[in-house]
Amino acid sequence: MRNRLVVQLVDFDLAAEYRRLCELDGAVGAVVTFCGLVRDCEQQAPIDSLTLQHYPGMTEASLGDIVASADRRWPLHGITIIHRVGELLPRDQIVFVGVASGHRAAAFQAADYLMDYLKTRAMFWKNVAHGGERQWVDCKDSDRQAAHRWSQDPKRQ
Amino acid sequence: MRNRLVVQLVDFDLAAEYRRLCELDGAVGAVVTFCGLVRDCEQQAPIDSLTLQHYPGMTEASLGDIVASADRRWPLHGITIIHRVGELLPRDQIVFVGVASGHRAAAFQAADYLMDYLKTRAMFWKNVAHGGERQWVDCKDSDRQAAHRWSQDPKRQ
Amino acid sequence: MIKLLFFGRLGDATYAAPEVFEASVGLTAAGVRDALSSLYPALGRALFEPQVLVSVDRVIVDWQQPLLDGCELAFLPPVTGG
Amino acid sequence: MIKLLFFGRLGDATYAAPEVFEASVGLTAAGVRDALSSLYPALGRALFEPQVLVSVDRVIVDWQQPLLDGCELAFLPPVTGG
Repeated sequence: MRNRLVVQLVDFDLAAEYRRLCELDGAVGAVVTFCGLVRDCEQQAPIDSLTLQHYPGMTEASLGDIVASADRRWPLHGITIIHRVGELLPRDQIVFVGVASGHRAAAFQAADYLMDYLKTRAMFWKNVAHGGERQWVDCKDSDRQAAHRWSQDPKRQ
Repeated sequence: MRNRLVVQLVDFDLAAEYRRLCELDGAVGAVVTFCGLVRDCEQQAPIDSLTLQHYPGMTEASLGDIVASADRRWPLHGITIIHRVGELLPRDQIVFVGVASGHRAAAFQAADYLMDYLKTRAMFWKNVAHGGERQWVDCKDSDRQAAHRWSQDPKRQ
Repeated sequence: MIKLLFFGRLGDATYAAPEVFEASVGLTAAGVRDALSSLYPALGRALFEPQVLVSVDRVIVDWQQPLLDGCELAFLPPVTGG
Repeated sequence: MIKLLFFGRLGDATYAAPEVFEASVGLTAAGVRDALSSLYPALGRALFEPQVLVSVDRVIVDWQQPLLDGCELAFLPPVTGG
């Protein structure tokens, strides 16, 4: 199983995920991991918790599409995406993206690409609780612009 | 201690390094790690081992310069660079770069930048043993070009 | 019947959106949105925001997509995962 | 005396490079390279490759850098770390 895509309530273990990617092939020379964490403040206000909603079934399909497009674009040995849902506390891990490749450029670019697409296309919605109030997080223009990079310049090295 | 720079003979533990970066600050929202591994083949020939030489004292100074320049360039909570020296076997870990930031763009870019500079400026030389013969690894044009990106476009996002 | 799903802020209890919608010949996703806007004006304003996407049976579609009885119609505000 | 260091392929035993060089007034890094080239032609060819850098006391310098007695002069082929 080269690629591993999971949406789960429970936490994940970076070390175990990294080990899986390293062991996929003796030709793996570069492993890039990204972990997203719940920050303790948003816009200077301390947060109580972050709740992630998703669209079961559709989320997994969108992750499959994202991973397939990264696999077409770069020579990769394996990809892992783990996205948590449910209620998370400050400093909890939210998302893991790991990419194993022969060389570093492909691993960095694919991980960056996967995160941009997770931010803008995968079916997740964040709701933040601050001092008893709950608020849906707005999507950021910077995320849309970041994702747009990949359609503008397919040969970016 | 926000930044951690080490040249060592012994192996490193990705999980412990990741934990240190996560715990630096409650405002850390993104941690990117890069690990370089010894591939089992180079140019289709199986390798026996890879030996890394460095210039003690000068290497550490160059790592300090590289990290200081990344810190000036992006808003980061912490950087770790661990580079091994001595004789390594296929699948051994060679190098770790970890970056903690509030947001993912800075973490990805800084990690990519640090690796480019480690490849082209830090005082390390690789010698590969194939079937009883030893050979110094040639530096790659692709590495020089990759490092050049950062001087051409200082405002790259 | 068509099953309705509202994600993110569109699913907030304040909108009190219905869970199903009666199927009819020639009905489209846009038609459901129009009907919901008449019955629930606040929800309607949120559904008409330009970034809201619509999916049928978990595939994003055009608003003019005809709807078959028994399908699952979901209204999707801009995502904020990762 | 000036301490000489040769890294990477420049340090290969085949070149049999010396470990020290006598200091003299007005001596530069380029002067040491020229003298080594006369004594050790194969090493000299390697030292004259355009990508070879030179450092004095662990700081990369220009080949015209004057050398003080007791300094550490290192010849650095292109690095290949990471």
